[in-house]
Amino acid sequence: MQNFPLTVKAREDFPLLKRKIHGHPLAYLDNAATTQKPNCVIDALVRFYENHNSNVSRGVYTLAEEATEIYEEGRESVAKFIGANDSGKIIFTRGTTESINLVAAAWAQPKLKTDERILVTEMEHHSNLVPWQMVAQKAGAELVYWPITPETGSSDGGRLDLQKLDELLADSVKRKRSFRLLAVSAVSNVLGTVNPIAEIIELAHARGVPVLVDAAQAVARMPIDVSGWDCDFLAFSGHKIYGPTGIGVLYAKNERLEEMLPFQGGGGMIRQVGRQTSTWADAPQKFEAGTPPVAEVSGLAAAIKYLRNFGMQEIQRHEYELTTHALKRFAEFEDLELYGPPETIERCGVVSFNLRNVHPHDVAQVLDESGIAVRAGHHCTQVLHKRFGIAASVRMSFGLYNEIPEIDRLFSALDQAREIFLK
Amino acid sequence: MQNFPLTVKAREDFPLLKRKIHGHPLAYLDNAATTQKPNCVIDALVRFYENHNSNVSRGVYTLAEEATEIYEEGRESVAKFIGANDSGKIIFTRGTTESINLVAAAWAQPKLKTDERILVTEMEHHSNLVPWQMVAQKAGAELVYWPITPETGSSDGGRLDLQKLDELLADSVKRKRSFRLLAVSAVSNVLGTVNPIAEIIELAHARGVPVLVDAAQAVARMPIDVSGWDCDFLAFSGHKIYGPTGIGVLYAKNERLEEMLPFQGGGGMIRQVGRQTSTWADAPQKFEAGTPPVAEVSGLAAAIKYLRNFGMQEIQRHEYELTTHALKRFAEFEDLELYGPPETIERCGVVSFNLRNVHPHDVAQVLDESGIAVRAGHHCTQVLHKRFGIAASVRMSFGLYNEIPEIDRLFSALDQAREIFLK
Amino acid sequence: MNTPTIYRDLLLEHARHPKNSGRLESPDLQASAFNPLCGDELELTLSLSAGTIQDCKTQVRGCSICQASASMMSEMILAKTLKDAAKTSQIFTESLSKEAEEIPESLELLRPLIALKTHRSRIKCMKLAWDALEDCARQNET
Amino acid sequence: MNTPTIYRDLLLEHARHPKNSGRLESPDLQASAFNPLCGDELELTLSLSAGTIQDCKTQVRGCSICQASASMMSEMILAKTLKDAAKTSQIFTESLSKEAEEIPESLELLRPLIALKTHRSRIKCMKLAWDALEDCARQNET
Ligand SMILES: Cc1ncc(COP(=O)(O)O)c(C=O)c1O
Ligand SMILES: Cc1ncc(COP(=O)(O)O)c(C=O)c1O
Repeated sequence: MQNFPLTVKAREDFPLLKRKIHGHPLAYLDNAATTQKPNCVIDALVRFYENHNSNVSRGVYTLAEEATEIYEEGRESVAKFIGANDSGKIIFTRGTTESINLVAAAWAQPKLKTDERILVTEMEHHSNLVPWQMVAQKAGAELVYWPITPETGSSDGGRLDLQKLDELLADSVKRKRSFRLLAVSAVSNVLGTVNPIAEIIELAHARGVPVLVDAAQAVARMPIDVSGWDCDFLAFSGHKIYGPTGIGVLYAKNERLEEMLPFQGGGGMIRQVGRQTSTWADAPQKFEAGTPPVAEVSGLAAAIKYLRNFGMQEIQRHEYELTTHALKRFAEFEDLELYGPPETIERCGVVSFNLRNVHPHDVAQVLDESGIAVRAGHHCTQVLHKRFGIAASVRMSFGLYNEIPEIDRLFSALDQAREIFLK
Repeated sequence: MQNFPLTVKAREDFPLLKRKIHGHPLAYLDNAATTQKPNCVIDALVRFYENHNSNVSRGVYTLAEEATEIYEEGRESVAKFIGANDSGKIIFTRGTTESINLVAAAWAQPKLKTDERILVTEMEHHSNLVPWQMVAQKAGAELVYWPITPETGSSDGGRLDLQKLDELLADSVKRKRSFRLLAVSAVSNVLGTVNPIAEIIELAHARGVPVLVDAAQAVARMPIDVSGWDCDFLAFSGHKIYGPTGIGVLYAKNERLEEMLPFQGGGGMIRQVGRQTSTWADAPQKFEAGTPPVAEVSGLAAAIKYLRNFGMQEIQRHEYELTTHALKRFAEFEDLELYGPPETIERCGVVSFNLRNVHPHDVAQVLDESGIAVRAGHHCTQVLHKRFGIAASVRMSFGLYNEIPEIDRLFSALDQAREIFLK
Repeated sequence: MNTPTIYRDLLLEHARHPKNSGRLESPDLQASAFNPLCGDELELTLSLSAGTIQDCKTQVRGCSICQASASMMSEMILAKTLKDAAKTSQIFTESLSKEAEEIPESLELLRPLIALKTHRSRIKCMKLAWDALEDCARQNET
Repeated sequence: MNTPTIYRDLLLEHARHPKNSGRLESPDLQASAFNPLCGDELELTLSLSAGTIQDCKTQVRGCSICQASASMMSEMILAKTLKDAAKTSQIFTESLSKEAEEIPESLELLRPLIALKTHRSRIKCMKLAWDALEDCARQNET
């Protein structure tokens, strides 16, 4: 059994991991849904509310200046974390879902023409599908799916094939039905597939197609470099990177920011309000109507600082080893169906499977009885699940505090599921 | 000097009130912008993150069930607090601003016709104006303003006149240009005016006009009864009722809920997702795309419990006495311009003014030097300020922890402003 | 499942060997139910005679609880009037509420399910078949 | 304002008796600036001769800091080239950043303003006049 210095140190920082579930120590393996919070994040929230709480930007008194400072420093720390050269490109939202809806409403909707299309992949989360369906429907346009590679369980299953993308792009040029946008996730929340974002963006840009990167799963798992990638939009959630709920980020590059109409109307996003019409503040304020989630931003900044202390490379390596171990264990069992690439090199942190002839709900409930928290369901990817011919699956997903023995506990507990449901 | 048992007890509960600002005890008089948080609210957040943190609705394991329970119990406590008979009518949003934008996008936009209009008042916050401007513009429709009563400083200034409303409604029937909606605040965030919501709704409904109530300022200051009022929509923010940032509420009655299209697309709001089209979950989930702010909901529920312990009537009485005292003090000074009704009976908790020939910024900064936090600016009501012929004003606004001596300190500190800027 | 073994065995027995599983060839009423959280699906087909349920079958793609519930339901509603069956469904729903303490006598057969009600996430699984039943009852009214 | 009294007095003097206040009758360039946070407005009018600022006036509706800044600016930029004036504006902006420690010699006159930079909420007040100046410089380039 390997030893993970990172984990041993990290576990102490997360109060929730001390919980016992049905008498067992909690093995929290649902990090793709949401991550636990280290003490420093919780403390940041408490510190904000106990010392600096006030509304931002609009007050000249001391507290208001402190709160504004905390808010804008949070913006800067996000910018640095994802490689943006200017915090003015960072828009705070409620989460990945709202970030994507913002792009859909403020940028795609006003631009989309009936003869244009939106390119998505079969592995997208509903939050990176449904907004585009809604936009396309209003414009009378349609979605085109970049399919995943076919053979499930074989060595090239569940990935995105760059050559296929090139064909789709070339075909769209030939048919003069251009893509308004390619919306693609950096890491699949079901398959764990790590998509080659840099190459994808390069191909898309070569044909003039802007790219939105859904980085909800990637940001906690690998270094992000929006400038190096030259991506047009990137979205993620605070609660999936060890930060609080209620906060998300949209990065947009300058050209796109300039093209975006306002999103929601209200306080903070205006310049001058007349009786019938108004003018707008500059970005990013233009897209942040209403009182912003200042406490949540302070918590997000604390989470980012925490992650930077470990180093994203270190965390990536850690999850890589956990994933490798999990995949190795899967090879031992004939009755487990694994989805997504079986090679660790192309995936990270997320592994979905089914125990043949046992419903994922039943599996998850039996695992819970042993204190193991995994998710059962379609994980907000019905299109992907239909593609595999299944309705649901069991998903384990790792965080920086997980350990190999937790994964082994899961495989042991699967025996109990077999015992109960297949005996 | 009166004695406020409520305040004396309450002050202990708010850690931030112990802060010193420039060597003085903090007199926090910017409660209309945001309120401070009692320990029980901060504790609720900590407790959630330390013990129950997990994503809601989609997990069958213990933690996920606990989080879902906390989330749905929060919905129930909000429903009870505002007199809704069914928690299914409570939609969680990011704040008042998002709640209003939700109604604008999901209900008003699809319905609004060019020959219809939207009725607003001159005292609305930008968050209850700009969304309607945006909706109206897209539809080629227009806003109509229900003016406030004219004489500033006189006994009938800064109120809404029911007879005028009746005229506007009758005129719209005569001209066959119906109002799609009346959007009105329950309490003005600048004038403190308490609007006669029950009567307003009755008049509007008599002409078939639905009413949206912006209760951002009202909810922390008086009992709310959406069922008794029969209002169509009601919006408010957690952070203005002693709860956390990042959480807000939209109440909608059944008829309206049924008319509403989805708002944002994504996880949690769907029923079935196909490749080109999807179907939607029932309300309220239909309007809550993405991971919800579960921690924030637990904090909001704690705030509501805290308020119910005092009793909203008690809090209302308390703010009434503070307001009465402030208005009495204003009468002593010739160089202070007061905006809004000078009678306490029609206003609560919020008092805006100017020190003649001194800019509000300068006044607020001098007050800050004495530890007094007030707001200077247009308070997101440029239309109202233009109506008064001013660009900005100074605003003091009360919370349940404020005391009469704090108000007196403000009036003393105004002498310093006079000394510096008018000597 | 944290419930006494006897209940669990009862449920598993139903799940493994569901009663009245499948589809009626020419049903008088039919309804589907869908659980958006996990994608589970269920189809209920009924034949009626003078308001009484003559025959019924359920086709289930779901977890053991969902299957067991459908199987138990089919046993309980046969030979009942559709109205009475729908009423049973409502009583079942009430008995699943957090506040409910006693299990009504008429629901004795469902005790193994109701015992699981503390698992709030599984309520929808238990109710899927009954949702379809209530849908049939509504169809019959109009 | 928590700054040594001598600075404060200097600022107040400018605010009370602003230099070059008003509007030029037929300016070569003009620009307005607006602070959306408080509704303050400022209009700058300039006359140029061979790129050099011959005359300038500011019309201000704003707080004491905004007025003082406009007044000080008007004194500093007179007889400078518009280009140099815009450069001064940029140096001023840099000296207002949180990190900046030293005040450049060329900005000595603005020391009372820069001393207030810890009040981050007032930065926009200080910069309003200079924003209008930079706007004029941009107009002149195109
Ligand atoms: C009357 C009124 N409406 C709406 C709002 C907007 O609330 P929020 O900024 O929390 O969305 C406020 C406060 O800012 C307000 O006072
Ligand atoms: C890949 C991916 N995209 C989008 C989302 C949506 O994120 P949120 O629910 O925080 O808005 C998630 C997680 O739920 C995800 O895994």
